[in-house]
Formats: sequence, C-alpha cells, structure tokens
Amino acid sequence: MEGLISGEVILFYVFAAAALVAAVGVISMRNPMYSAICLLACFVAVAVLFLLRHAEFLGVVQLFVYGGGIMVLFLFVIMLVNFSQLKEVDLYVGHSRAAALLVLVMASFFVALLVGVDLGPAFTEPLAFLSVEGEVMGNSQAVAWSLYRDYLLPFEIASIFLLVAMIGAVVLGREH
Amino acid sequence: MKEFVWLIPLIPLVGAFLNGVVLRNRLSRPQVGWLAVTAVGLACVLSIAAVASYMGSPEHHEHTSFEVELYDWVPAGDLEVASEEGALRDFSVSLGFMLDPLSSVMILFVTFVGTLIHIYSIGYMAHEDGFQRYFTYLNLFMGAMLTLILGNNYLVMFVGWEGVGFCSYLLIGFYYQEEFPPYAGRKAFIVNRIGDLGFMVGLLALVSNFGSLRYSELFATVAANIELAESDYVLGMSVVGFITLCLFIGAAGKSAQIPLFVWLPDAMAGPTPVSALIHAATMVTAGVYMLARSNVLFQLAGGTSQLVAIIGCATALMAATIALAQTDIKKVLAYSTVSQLGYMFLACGVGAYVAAIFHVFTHAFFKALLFLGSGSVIHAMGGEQDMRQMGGLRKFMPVTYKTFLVGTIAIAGIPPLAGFFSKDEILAETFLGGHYILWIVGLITAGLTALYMFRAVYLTFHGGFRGTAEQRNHLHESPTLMTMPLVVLAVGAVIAGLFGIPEGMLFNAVEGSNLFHHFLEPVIAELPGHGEHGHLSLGVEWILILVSVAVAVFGILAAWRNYGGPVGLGHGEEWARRFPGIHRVLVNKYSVDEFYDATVVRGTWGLARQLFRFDGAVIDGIVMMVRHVTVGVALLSGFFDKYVVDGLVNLVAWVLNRFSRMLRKVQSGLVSQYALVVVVGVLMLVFAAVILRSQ
Amino acid sequence: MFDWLADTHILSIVAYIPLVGAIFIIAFVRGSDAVRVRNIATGVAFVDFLVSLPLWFSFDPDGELFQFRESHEWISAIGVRYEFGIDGISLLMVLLTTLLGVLAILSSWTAVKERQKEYYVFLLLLQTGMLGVFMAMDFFLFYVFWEVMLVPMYFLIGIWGGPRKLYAAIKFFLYTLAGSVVMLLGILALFFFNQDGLLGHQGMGNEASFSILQFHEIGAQIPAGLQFWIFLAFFVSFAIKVPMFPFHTWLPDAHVEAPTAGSVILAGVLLKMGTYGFVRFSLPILPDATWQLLPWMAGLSIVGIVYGGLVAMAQKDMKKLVAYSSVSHLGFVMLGLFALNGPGVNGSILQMINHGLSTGALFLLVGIIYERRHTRMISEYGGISKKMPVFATYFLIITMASIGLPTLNGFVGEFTILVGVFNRSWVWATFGALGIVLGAAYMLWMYQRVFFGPMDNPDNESLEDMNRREVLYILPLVILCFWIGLYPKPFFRILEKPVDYVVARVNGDSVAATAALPGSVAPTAPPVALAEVEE
Amino acid sequence: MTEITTNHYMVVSFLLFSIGILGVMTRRNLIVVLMSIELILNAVNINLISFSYQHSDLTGQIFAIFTICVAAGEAAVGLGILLALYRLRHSTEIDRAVELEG
Amino acid sequence: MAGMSPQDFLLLGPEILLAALGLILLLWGALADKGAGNRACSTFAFLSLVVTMIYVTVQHMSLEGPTRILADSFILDGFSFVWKIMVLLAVALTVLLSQRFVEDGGYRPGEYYSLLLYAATGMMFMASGFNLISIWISLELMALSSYIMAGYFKRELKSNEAALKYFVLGALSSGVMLYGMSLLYGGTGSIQLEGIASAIAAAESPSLLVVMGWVLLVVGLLFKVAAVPFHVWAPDVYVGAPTPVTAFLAVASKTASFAILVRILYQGLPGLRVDWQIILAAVAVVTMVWGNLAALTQDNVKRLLAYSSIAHAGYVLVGVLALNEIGLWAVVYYLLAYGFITMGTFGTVILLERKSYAGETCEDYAGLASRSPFLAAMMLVFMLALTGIPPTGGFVGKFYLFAAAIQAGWTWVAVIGVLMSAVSLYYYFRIVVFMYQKETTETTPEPLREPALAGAIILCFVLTLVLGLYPAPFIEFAKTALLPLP
Repeated sequence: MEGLISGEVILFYVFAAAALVAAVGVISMRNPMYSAICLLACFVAVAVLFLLRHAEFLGVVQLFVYGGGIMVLFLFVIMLVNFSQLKEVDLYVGHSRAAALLVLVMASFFVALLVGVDLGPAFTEPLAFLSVEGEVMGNSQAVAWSLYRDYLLPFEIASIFLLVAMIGAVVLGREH
Repeated sequence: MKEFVWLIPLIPLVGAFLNGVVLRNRLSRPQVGWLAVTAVGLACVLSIAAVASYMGSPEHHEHTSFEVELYDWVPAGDLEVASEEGALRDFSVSLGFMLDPLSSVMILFVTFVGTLIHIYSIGYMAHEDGFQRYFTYLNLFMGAMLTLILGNNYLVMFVGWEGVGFCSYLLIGFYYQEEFPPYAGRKAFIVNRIGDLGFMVGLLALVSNFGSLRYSELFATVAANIELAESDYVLGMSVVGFITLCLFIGAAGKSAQIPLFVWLPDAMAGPTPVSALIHAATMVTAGVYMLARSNVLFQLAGGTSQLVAIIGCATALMAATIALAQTDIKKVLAYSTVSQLGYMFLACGVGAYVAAIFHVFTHAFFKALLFLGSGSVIHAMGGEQDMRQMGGLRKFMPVTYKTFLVGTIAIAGIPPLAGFFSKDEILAETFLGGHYILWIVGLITAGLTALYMFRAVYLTFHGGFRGTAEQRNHLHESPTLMTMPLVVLAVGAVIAGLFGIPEGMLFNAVEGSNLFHHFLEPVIAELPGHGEHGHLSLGVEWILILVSVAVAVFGILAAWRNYGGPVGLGHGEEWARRFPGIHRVLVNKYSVDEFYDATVVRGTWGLARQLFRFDGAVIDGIVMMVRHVTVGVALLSGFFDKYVVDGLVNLVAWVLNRFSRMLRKVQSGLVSQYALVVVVGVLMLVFAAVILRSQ
Repeated sequence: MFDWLADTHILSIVAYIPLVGAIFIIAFVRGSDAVRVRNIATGVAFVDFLVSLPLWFSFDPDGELFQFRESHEWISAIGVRYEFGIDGISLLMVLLTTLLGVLAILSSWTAVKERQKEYYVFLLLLQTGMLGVFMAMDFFLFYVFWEVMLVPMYFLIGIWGGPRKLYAAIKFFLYTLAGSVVMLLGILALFFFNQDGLLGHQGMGNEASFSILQFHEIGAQIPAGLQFWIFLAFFVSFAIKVPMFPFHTWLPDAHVEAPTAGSVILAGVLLKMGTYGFVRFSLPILPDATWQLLPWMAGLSIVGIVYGGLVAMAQKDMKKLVAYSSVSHLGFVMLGLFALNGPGVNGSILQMINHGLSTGALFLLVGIIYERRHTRMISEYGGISKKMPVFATYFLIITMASIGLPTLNGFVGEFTILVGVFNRSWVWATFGALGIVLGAAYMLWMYQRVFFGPMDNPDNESLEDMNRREVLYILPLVILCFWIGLYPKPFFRILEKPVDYVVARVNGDSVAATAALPGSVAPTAPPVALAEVEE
Repeated sequence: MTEITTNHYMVVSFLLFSIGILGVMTRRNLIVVLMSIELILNAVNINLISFSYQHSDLTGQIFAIFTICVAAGEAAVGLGILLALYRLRHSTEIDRAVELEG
Repeated sequence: MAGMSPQDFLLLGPEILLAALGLILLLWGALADKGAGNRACSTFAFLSLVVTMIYVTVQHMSLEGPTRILADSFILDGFSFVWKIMVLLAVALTVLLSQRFVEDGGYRPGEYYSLLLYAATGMMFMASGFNLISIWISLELMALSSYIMAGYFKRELKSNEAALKYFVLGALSSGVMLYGMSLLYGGTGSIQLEGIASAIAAAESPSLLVVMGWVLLVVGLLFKVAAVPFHVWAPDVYVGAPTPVTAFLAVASKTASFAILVRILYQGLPGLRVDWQIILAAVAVVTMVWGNLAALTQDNVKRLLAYSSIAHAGYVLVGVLALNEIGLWAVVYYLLAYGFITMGTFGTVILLERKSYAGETCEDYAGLASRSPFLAAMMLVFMLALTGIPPTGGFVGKFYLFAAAIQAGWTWVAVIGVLMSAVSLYYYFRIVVFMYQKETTETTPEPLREPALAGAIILCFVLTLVLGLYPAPFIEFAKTALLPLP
C-alpha cells in the first residue's frame, strides 16, 4: 500500500513537473517547431495526470485528440508557412518583463491561497466513476452513459460548433 | 362738473395722441399748434369749472376732498401689514383722481400758465422743424403733470411723476441732432430716476407699514397709529423718519435740490418755452407739491423736516451765488429757479406748507415770465444766449423789456408784486419757527437774488449793444403770439401776490381773509403735539417786511452800481479782478460736478486719467459717475463672465478632452497589450472580490 | 362664453396644431416653393393662436384650479398618464407662446433666406414643445416636452445663426441638457417617495404616479433632508433655464447667434420655463427646502439683477445688451417668487409675461435694423431717428416698457414684485429697485447712441422706415404693453387663485391649499415656523 | 507530502494557466500564442478532472470532454486566421497588425 | 430521471429547426453550382429567422410556467422567450444589413448566412442554457461564428486584424471564464445553476474557489458585452470588421451575453449579490465614464459608435446591478431600444459606405440633410435616441434604468450615469452637426439605393419612435422576462 501510494506521489510530481517544464518550453522556444514538440510533451504529461485521477477515458481522449488531432494541425500549419519567416528576431513584445513580473506576483499570491483551501475528504465513493445505474462496468461506459443521456444537449451544440469551426477553417483558409 | 375731473389730464393726452399718432404729418403747422393749445385750453377751462363746482360742494365745506376712482388698477394681492399686526390685507391700488384745495390751486395755475406757454411756443417754434413732435411732447407733458397733481394716491402721483420726467427727457433732448441735448436729457432722466428710487422705496415702506397708498385712507391710518409711525424702524430711524427721508430724496431729485440739482442747468439745452414750462413753472415744483401733500408724515418726522429746511436753505444760497457769475442768460434763470425752489423747501422744512405752495404759485408766474422774456430775447438775438454779447436791447424790444422788468421786480421781492408776499411769508415763518440762522441766510439770498436779477436786466437791456453788427440788424420785437403771453403773465406777476396778503395788513384787517391760507387750511393736518404755530405780532411782521425790502433794495442798488448805466460790464470785471478766487469758484459752480468726478476717481480704479481729461466746464456730474463706476464694474464683470464663469465651463471641457486623448492612448493597437490590460483588469476584480470577502 | 370648450380636447388641439402643420409641410410642400412654405407656416401659427384665444374667455377664475383637463392612460406600468390641464399661470404662458409664435414667424419672412422649409418646420415643432411644457400636468410628460423642445431650438440657433452658431448652439444644448438630466433624478426621487420610499426614508405608500398634483399633496411630508437634495436637483435645471447667475453664460451666446425669431422665442418663452418650473414644482412641492434655501435664492437673484445690469452696460452689441438685460429682469422675477407672498408671486408671474412681451419686441426691433444693415454694433448707428421716426417711436415705447415706465406693463410688474419683496426684507427690495435705475441707465444709453446725435455713418443714409408687415407684428406687443400697464386687473384676476394656492403650499398651509383642490385630502403637515427661517 | 490532494492539482493547473496567459501576453509569434491558449485549456482540464475526483462526480470529466472539443475547434479557426494573416503580410508576428488603434 | 423523450425534442424544436435550416442553407449555397443568389439566400435566412421567431412565440404561448428538460440543462421560461425574440430580431436585421456587403465582396452567400443562423442558434441556446456546460458551449458557438465573420473581409488588412484581435482576446477571455467555471464547480460540486445557488446558500461563507470562480466567470461575460477594462477589443474590431458584422457584434452578441450574465447572477449567484453588486457598480461607472470620454474625440464614426456601445453596456449594467423588478425589465427594454437604434445607425453607415471603408469619417456626412433629408432625419432621431432624449426609446429605456438605480439606492451611480449621458450629446451631435450644419463637399459619398437596407432602417426608425411614444406594450413584453428575485 505504502509503496503504491508513494509511487503515485512520485508519478504525480514527475509528470506535473514535466508538464510545467514543457509549458515553459512552449512559450520560450525560438523555433515554433520546438514549441510544438514541447506542447506535445505537455499534453502527454497532463494525460498521465488524468490517469492518476482515475479519468482513464479522458486520458486516452487527451492523447488522441490533442496529441493526434490538434498537434497535427499545428505542425501542418507550421509546414505551410515558410520557416525563415517564422524565425523571430526577438521572441517577446516590449512589455514582456512587466507581464512576467505581474504573472509571477499573481501566481505566488494565488498559489499561496489555493494551498490553504480545505476541500475535505476526496473521492468518497470510487464506484461513481465506474458504475452505470448501480452495476459496475468501467469508466468509459460510465462517461458515455452520462454524456449521451444527461449531457446530450451540449453534445449536440458541440456538433454544431464543430461544423461551424469547419466552415470557418474553410472560409478563412481558402485561397483567393 | 367736478365728476369729470379725470378728463382734465385726459384731454391733453388725447391732444398728444391726435398730434403724435392719428394726424401725424397730416396737419399744417398752425393746425398743429392750435390743436395743442385747444387741448390745454380745454383742460384749463375744465379745471376752472371743476374747482368752482368743488368749492360749491359739501365736501369743500366739510374740509374733505372729492375723489373719483375709475377702476382697480393694481390689485397686488394679500399682504401682511404692520398697522394691522401683520394680518393679511388685500392690498390694491386704484386709478383715482381727487379734488381738494391743494390740487385745485395747482391745476389752476398749471393749466393757465401751460396754455400761455403753448401759445407762445407757436410763435417761438415757428421756424424749427419737428414742430408736431414738439407739441405732442408738450401735451403729453401737460397730461402727465395733471395726473401727478390730481392723483388720489401716491402711485398715480408716481405715474405722473415718471411721466413728467420722461417728457422732460424728450423735450430736453428735442434737438436730438446735436451732441449735447440728448446727453443732457438722459442725464436729467437718470438723476431723476435716482430720486425716484428713493420715492419708490418710500412708497413700499408706506405699503408694508400702513397697507395703503390712498391719501385719505393712508393719512387717517397714520394719524391713528402714531406710536407705530414713530417706533424704531431701520438704520436707527423711525418709520416715518425712514419714509419721509425716502420721499424727500425723490422730491430733491425732481426739484433739483442739493445734491441732485446738477441736471437742471444742463436741462436748459431744451427749447426756451420748455424751460419756462417744465423747468421753472411746473415740473420742478412737483417736489414741493409732494412734500406739501405728505405734510402729515413730515410733521411726524421732525428730523427729516430739519434736514429739508437746511438743504433747502443751502441750495437757495448756493444757487444764488452761482447765478451771480453766470453770463448765459438762461443759466442765470436756471440757477435762480434752483434758488427759489430752495426757498420752497425751506418753507416746507419749517412747516410752512401753505407758504411754500404760495411761493410755488407766484413763482410760476414771474419765473415763466422771465424765461419767456429771455426766450424772446434769444429769439431776437438769433440764438445768442451770452449776455456779454447783448446790451441796450430795451430800445429794440420795449414790450419784452417792460415785462421782463416786471418779472425781475417781482422776483426781487419789491412790494406789492407777487414775489414779495410769498417770499416774505416764508422768511417770516422761518423766523417764527425760531430758525434764525436759516432766516439770515434766506435774507442774504434775497439780496443776492435782487442783485443777480438786476445784473441780468442791466447787462441785457441797458448800456450799449455789444453784439456783432449782423446781429444788430437782425434785432426786432417778437411777434404778438409771443408778446401777448408775456403781457398776461406780467399782469399775473403783479397781482398774484394779492391772494396771500398776511392777515391784518393794510386794507386786509379782516380775520381769515388771507384767501390762500384760508383756502388751503384743510390740507394741512393738525396733529396733537406737532407743528403748532404761534402768531407774529403785527409789529414784528412789519419790521421783518422792512428788513427784507431793504435788503432787496440794497441788492438792486449794488447791481445798478456795478452794471447799471453806461458802465456796462466794467465794474463786473472789476469785481472779478478784485476777488479772483471767489469769482472762479462761482464761475465753476463750486465745482460740484468736478467733486462728483473726484469721488469717482477714488471709487474706480484706473479710470482717473480718463476722467480728468473731461472738459472742466461740462463734466457730467452724476451721470458720468454712474456711467464710469458702472462701466468700470461692468467691464470687470464682463471679464468675470468670460474668464471665470465661462472659464470654468471651458476648463471642464478641456479636461474632458485631455482625458479622452489619454484614454485613447490605451488603445495602442497591439493585441498583446490588450491582453495585458484584460489580465490586469481580471486581477483587480479578483483581488477586490477576495478582499471584500476577507473582512 | 365658450363653456362648451371645457369637455373638448381643446388643449391637445392647441398643442398639436403646429406639429400637424409641420408634418404637413414636410410631407406635402416642396422645399423649393419657399413662399408656399412660409404662408402655410404663418397660417398654421395664426390658426393656433386663434384656437387658443377662446381659452382666455372661457377660463373661469373662480372655477377649479386646473381647467380643460384631459387625462388618459399612457404608461400604466409606472403610472404615467397623458394629462393636460392649465391653471391661470399656464393659461397666460400658453397665450404668450401662441402669440409670440405668430410674430416670430412673421418676423422671419424676409430675414430667413436659405433652407426655409426646415426653418419653419423647426419653428412649428418648437411651438408644440413649448405648449406641451406649459400644459402638462404629469411630471413625466412635462419632462418629455421639456427636452423635446431643445432639439428644434438647437437647430434654429445652429443652422440659421450667426458666425459662432455651432459653438453657441451646442453650448445651449449641453447646458440645458445637463441641467434637465439632474432634474430627472429629482423626479424619480419624488416618484419613489410617493410609493415605498427610498434611501431609507419611509414612503407614502401611494400607487405609482407622476401626477404633479399628487406630488403637491405629499410635498409637505417629505423629510427636510430629502427635500433639500430634490430642490437642488430641480434648481440646477431651472436655474440654468432662467438663467440665474452664475448659470447664465449660455444665454448671451445663444441670443447673439440666434436668428431674430429664435431670440424672440428664447427670451419670450424658453426662459420663462425656468421660472415656471420654480413656481410649479420647487415652491409647492418642497416648502421646507424653499425656506431653508431662501437667502441663497434671494442672494443669487439680487446678484443676477445687479450683475446683469452692469454687464449690459458694457455691451457694444445690441442683442448682447438685451440678452444681459434679460438676466437682470429674470433676476427680478426670481426675487419676486422668493418673496413667497401674494404680491411677490403675483408680480413675478405678471413680470414673466411682461418680459416676454417687451424683450420679445426688443429683439424683433433689433432684428428689423439688423435686416437692413447687417450689423448690431451700437457704434455703427447714431441719429437714425431722423431716417426712421416710426421705428424710433416704437423702439422708445418698448424701451420705456422694459425699464418700467408707469402706464406701461413693466411698471406694474416691478411695483407689485417690490411690494412683495419689501415685505420680506427692505434690503432686498432696495437692491431690486437699484436694478430699475440701472435698467434706465443702460437702455437709455443705448437708445441715445443709436437714435440720437448727429448721423455720421453714411451707411445709415439709406435706411428706410418700418414697412407694414413689421408694424403689424410689433403693434400687438405695444398694445399689450399698454393694456397691462393701464388695466392689468384681468391678469391679476386670473392669477389670483393659483397664486394663493402656491403661497399657501409654500407656507405649509396645506388646508388653505387643498381648499383650492376639490376632492383632495389635506395632508397634516406641521406649518413651517417663519421665525426660524427668517434669519 | 505523502498524499496528493486536490490542492496539488489546483496548484499545478494554476501554474499552467499562468504560463499560458504569460505566453499570450508576451509572444510575438501567433502560432505560439495559439499554443499558449491550448495550455490554458489544459490547465482548466486538470482542474475539472481533479475536482470530479474530489467530488467523485463524473460531471467534471464530461465538462473536460467538451473543453477538448472546443479547444480543437478554436485551434482550427485560429490557424485559419493565421493563414489569412500570413497571406496578407507574409509574417505571423502579431505586432505587425497595428492598423487599428486609438 | 431526466432521459431523452420525444416531447423533449419538441421543446427543443425552434433551435433544432433553425440549425436544420442553417444546414440546408449551407448545402444549398454550396451544392447549387455557382452558388445560389445572394438575394435568394438572404431571403431564405431572413424567412427562417422569422419562422423561428413565430415558432418560439407559439411555443411560449403553449407552455405554462418554466419547463426544464435534459437534466435541467435547458430551461424554457419567459426570460428565455424574451431574449430569444430579441436576438432573433437582431440577427434578422443583420441579415437585411448584410446583403450589400455579401454582394460587393462576392462571397459565397450560403456560408455567410448559415454562419449567421448558427450564431443565432447559439444565442438561443444561451438564452435557455441552465447549466454551465450548455451555457459555455453555446457561448463558444456564438463566439466562434463571430470570429469568422469578423474576418470575413479577407482581402482587407483591417478585417483580418480585427478577426485576429477578436480571436486571441476572445479565446483568452473564454479560457479565463472556463477556468472560473471549473473553480466554481470545484467549490460547489455542481455545474447546474440552482445546484450552485443552493451550495452557496448552504455554506456559511463562500470558499475561495467560489469567490475566484464567480469573478472569472463574470469577467468572461463582461468581455463579451465590452465593459471596461475588458472592452479593449471592441473599438478595433468594430472598425475592422465588415459593418454588418459590427452591427451584429454591437447588438446581437451583446444582448445574448447580457442574457447569460443576468441568468447566472440572478439564478446562480443570488447568495453573493452583495459582492457582485459592488463590483458591477464599479465596473459600470468606469465603463460609462471611459466609453463616453474616449468617444469625445473620435472622428471615425464606427469607432465612435464602438465607444458609445461600450458606454451603453455600462448603462445596462446599472440596471443589472439594481437587482429589482424595474431594473430587470429596464434592462430588457433598454437592450431592445438600443438594438433598433444601433441597427438603424449602422444601416445608415452602410448606406454611405463603398467597397473600401468610406462613409466612416464624420466628413462623409457633411450636408447629408440637404442631399437626402429623410435619411438625415432618421439618423438624427437615432442620435437623439442614443443620447437619451425624448420622445425616443433611448430616453424611456434610460429613464427606467436610472429609476431602478435610484430605487435600489445606487444614487451615485445614477448621477454619474445621467451626467455622462449629457456629455455623450457632444459626440453624437458631431455627426448631426456635419449632417445639418456643414456643406456638402465633392468627396462626400451619395447614399446608396438599397430597398432591403432602407426597409430595415425605416423599421428601426419607426420602432425607435414607437418605443418612445407608446412604451406600454413593450413594457408588458419586457415584464414577461421577470425572474424570481432574491
């Protein structure tokens, strides 16, 4: 038990750190290609964090959609526009120092606050993630069930949303 | 007949309306003139009839007045009145007229003299343009003057009061094409307005204390509430004290007393008949009429009466001395008018209201006569007014000379002509009142009067002609239209005095046979403990008479000694040389106008130089002061408007504008900066919310 | 006579005839056909005047306080009603408006040359707006007209005005708008106090209403603190309109730039709305605040009187001079109002009319020579009474009217006011009277400089005298001046009841006040102790 | 330290969130800005997941799914705009687009 | 148990219908070779919006009382009805305004109009959304469509820049909002408005998560309604975007966002009203002041209107924070009036526009009164209405808003509001000055002849006046939006 717990702890710290480092990498790489790679790393790390919170389905979705779809989209665009143009002379806009300072202050302030928040005992009934109307099946089934039953409406709206996104991409991306 | 008293002022107004509006430019000159004369003449006849019927009426015997009220004029509304312990009283003024001895006397001589002067004017103005305008104004004036006299309450009097002021404004400025007359007119009007301000305040005080302006009602209330009347009011004065002071200011303005007399001499800029009618016979005496009318109040206000007496006396002396040094014949007469008005005020001051009115009465005749005479002289001299250019005119215009002489004797106070009785009565009353200093001053003034009047006569009619040859050829006696009124007035000047021979004198031994006194008795209220008069013993009266006559004769002799005979100007110059200081002072009229300016200099910053540049001879006294102070202040406040009041507004606008540009700076166009702004906003809100919750 | 009018929609008819006329002109008359536009506009205004005349005859001075009332649902959600009705005060204002409307249009026949269609349309719209203001018995309705009327005025100044018209117009609009929006808040405060109260003050619990009479009823119960703020809110708006010192600076600009007709309406009617507001709302609704602020009001009025007079003295431009004289005269009116007694209020209302007549006439007259010489600089003239005797005469009469020469209207008003004011404080009255002297000074000075003296400016040689049309639109005013000067009784008669009502209200004597209102309940307000407010 | 609580996740997510925001505020290259936005959405997801774990309630996970889908959509449109920008200016630097200001 | 059932589908009818019509339009536009005509498509879009409007009304009539379906994620009540009608009206007017632009740009009408329809669908869902997920995703739907439309004018740098800015900042703000939602969920354990409300009520004091959560959530909405300091995108986007889209952003999207704001604040966070009233008061004041002052010195009409729309958001916020009945229907009434006025104004702008961005500086309006008096007159009325001068809807709306503030005791906010609206006169009348008091120059464009557009403007004009002169029925309409107040 001990080992397992500590193992979880270790995993958390490792991947949390990885995610943050990768994120920093994203916004600090000169070459957008590298940024993209960092972004991918970040996605993966976050996926692991999901798994650690018993969101197996979400973890996988995260890997596929982000790591697969969105990543590809980015890379594709990066390919489309020619590289030499993307080599920025300087990475940041004028006020970046001020912004950085601001963010630093904000982060330290709120982190301090958030650490202090007491949410009480967590994950009191583990079965809620696995069971559908009482009988245990598995996370995917549970998610699917509630998604297609309780959250059908958002789901439909989401479909329209994606349609619009498609139109948008076409309209905006189309050559003249 | 008396029921139609309201027609008396109306008829001249109708005349004015016809001449001025309906038949404008549709009549020949004679038609215009005679239309006007008829209007006034009718008024004259009507007033005689009215007075006659009044004297036959019960009111007269019951010593009350006869009143006609046409309609409610100003129903102002409910008001808290002191005399009724602040109870609400519906205050309202009606347009009403009244006949009583005082108004009767006034209208009689006003209409009479007025008619004569109208007739005279036809001749005098024959060659002027604006003929119809002239007569319109003249009729208008008569209407206003009669309203003033006949009104049965102070407000109607005020109407006439303002009306005559307005007409004199028009008539002084009759020659509007020139620079000076309009200016003089405005000066007259505004100085009068200052007086009227006092008058108005007085009326207001009357209203809020006694709740009425109608003489009969008002004086009754006053007599009934004497303790209220004498109770303390504002500025440490009693109620009546305050009221009478205000009224006196008004009167002083209208009757050209110190300190408001400066406008009258300038008023001579108008046509001479106008000077005769308005600035000698009628309008200027309105002040005296008002005082006499308010005798109830003044009797209660001892202090003010004192003031009136002193001011009057001072004015008399001052004007007389100034007259000594004047070389313009009309100016001489003008100052003599001021001086005579001083006498009248003196009379009122010492409580001799009847005497005052009597002097008004006689003065109307001889002063009008003198003015018309001078007018005919000026006419003959082709507009020349400087006596140094005249001389020896008696050969050329005998009628004018004789009548003028009569007038002069009358004003000099030589019995038995009109001036003697009235002036002597005033002096007697003064003496009787125990005001010996005033009496002496009055006496001296009497002498001076004789002196400067005869000086004028000698310089004008005696000696050799000093004018240009071309003037000499032009000399002639005036037409009958002008001489006829002279004669009539001369007769008046001779006999007018006989109405008021002191009782027990000469063939006049019967008790109460002093017609004038006897007639005016009821107007002067007897108030317990106020203004009671003893009686002079016949002996003292004789002595006084002799003294004053002597003084007058001395004055005449002095005039003869210096100006009479062949000497001409000689001795006059002599005097001037001997006492240059005095002479200059007199010539400069005590520099009163300059004095007013000096106060201005102190009063208004920075305008000093500009003021000094004004021609010393015709510096425009008060009006200039008013004008400069106000223009100064006005400019100041103009700046205030531009730079402070508006300045603030513009400042706000400017600030807003700056702000706007500042805010636009935030919109730099750089999206990252926008993001920054958003984030900062978010942070501020979150902090705010957290802090709100933390306490 | 005309009693049958009582139950017609006569007021609405009077109010909307100009509007209908305007719409007609917009719709059916070509702008190019200027003469036609002009004639129709004149006709409409004249008809409106004729229709409004019967009001004068059928108005019953002893009848109800407000007559010819009409009342309909409008915005029931907040109890706003479309409610018209006039008492004596409004009646006089309405007649003044319709009369000046005709004259103003007559005066612009030749003066206005371009964009005539729009010009007359705006004039007519303005007419409707002003009439509505004086007729409205619902505060919301009042406010609507109050603001509507700004727009056409803005254009009259801003399009047909002088060189600085843009500045003057927007200044006029901004000033008045800023004032009225603040008033809006005051109205709302009243509205909510009438219901459940606001800002912690217990309300009256009545159902929602904007009825002015309703507000009069509850006025006395409003706590002094609240009254104070509401009074200030109203004050800003009305004082700007009057205009009282120091809110007056929009006036000279507006007057100088506005075309003649504009100035006439502005001086004749618009300014009266401020004083009307005071007498209709501030005094009766907010008695305590009125007494509390009395010294300030009187002080400002006196400053206005003297100040206006002095500044007028310094002006070189006739219109500006007259404009500042208006500041002085309206200071007089305000002083009379705040005497808070019969004669004072009586006089000041009468003086509102007088000022409308005489100043309106003055602007018309100035307009006449401006049209001939295209300058208003006094220095440009001099001795012109030789060329234009008739004009000089009319000008003289009007001048005398405005400086209060007896037998002319100005005097009656001033005297009555002074009687009232003197009763409140002799010092105020003396200052007021001082104003009269000043008035004489600057008016006569101007008159002399323009009409007397040698005619040295050759341009004036060619001036010709007033023509028939010009006489036609001056004469009525002159006649009215004499009428009010000689026989003002009918006016006082009409004012008697409303004035008593206002005075009673402001003196906290609600019983006497409600006696004037049949069927209304007397609120039990403690009468204001005069002693404590005297100092 | 021995046990991982929701607070840990909140902290991680908030840091990720801050980094994303910083990226949006500072980077000049539009592509990287878009990536930063993705970071923000990821931070949100971490929150949602950890909270759903906290409350042992699936809703959070569902919400996360929608977040991901929206992220995809936005990425698509964002990249479309980027392409258009690139066509017009032959650059993807956002501070080139400052036509509009004031 | 909230499952999916046929009548639920019926209740979703209007939205589904509109989405379907959108799809049809899209396919029609795409498949018909060379594309269907602009006129045809716009007419189709317009009609489908009208039909939906009718459907919504009928549905509202047939329902009694609020109805919820799909696990309380979707609610039908008076509030949603009123707001759906308003947004549909706005979009319909936008369609009329758009014809010209699609014509000139030579775009595929199918795509453009279907985007509008989808945006409309999103807004309808927003009006009915009752849990955070559906609210957020529908908001995103609307936002995404508007990003695209803002960048529609692709050949123009400005348009593209507008899209870019709108997208980046929009994504940022929606990220922030989403983060807020997640915190709220963490703090209350529910994403359903009532659940949140009851959780907050249960806790004796809200946890940090809740506090941060609601602020971030509200910030996202304040961004959409362009309240200071989250307005930064508005001026640039309004100027850069094609004018019809600008009108859409200024009216439709703003209105819909207010719908959510009110819904969440009144039904989700009543327990925190003390907090959000104060914060909104601050934001409202800053917004009114900033918007009006910044507009004072603008020469570009679209930018001027952008700032003015910022200021108007401030006014509406005053009504929102008053949290009383008058306030609520004042908000509805004002948004209604504001919608017509703004649509009319932008319509006029379009009439003066050419393919480029002409017709945007005040100079282009010089002497309009003499060239086309009626258009000028209508523009005048719109300006008066924006200033809030009777007899226009703008006045009545403002009147109610400030009345609400006074009743709720927010007097100082009201004072600032009225003073600012007086200030606003100055810049609105700059346009009037040009129209009426300046002379035409040879560069000033002649207004176009556009029946549809003219019709739209006249409609807006008439309604502006009617709203000002006979508000009663509209107030009744607004009152159906009343929510149960805490």
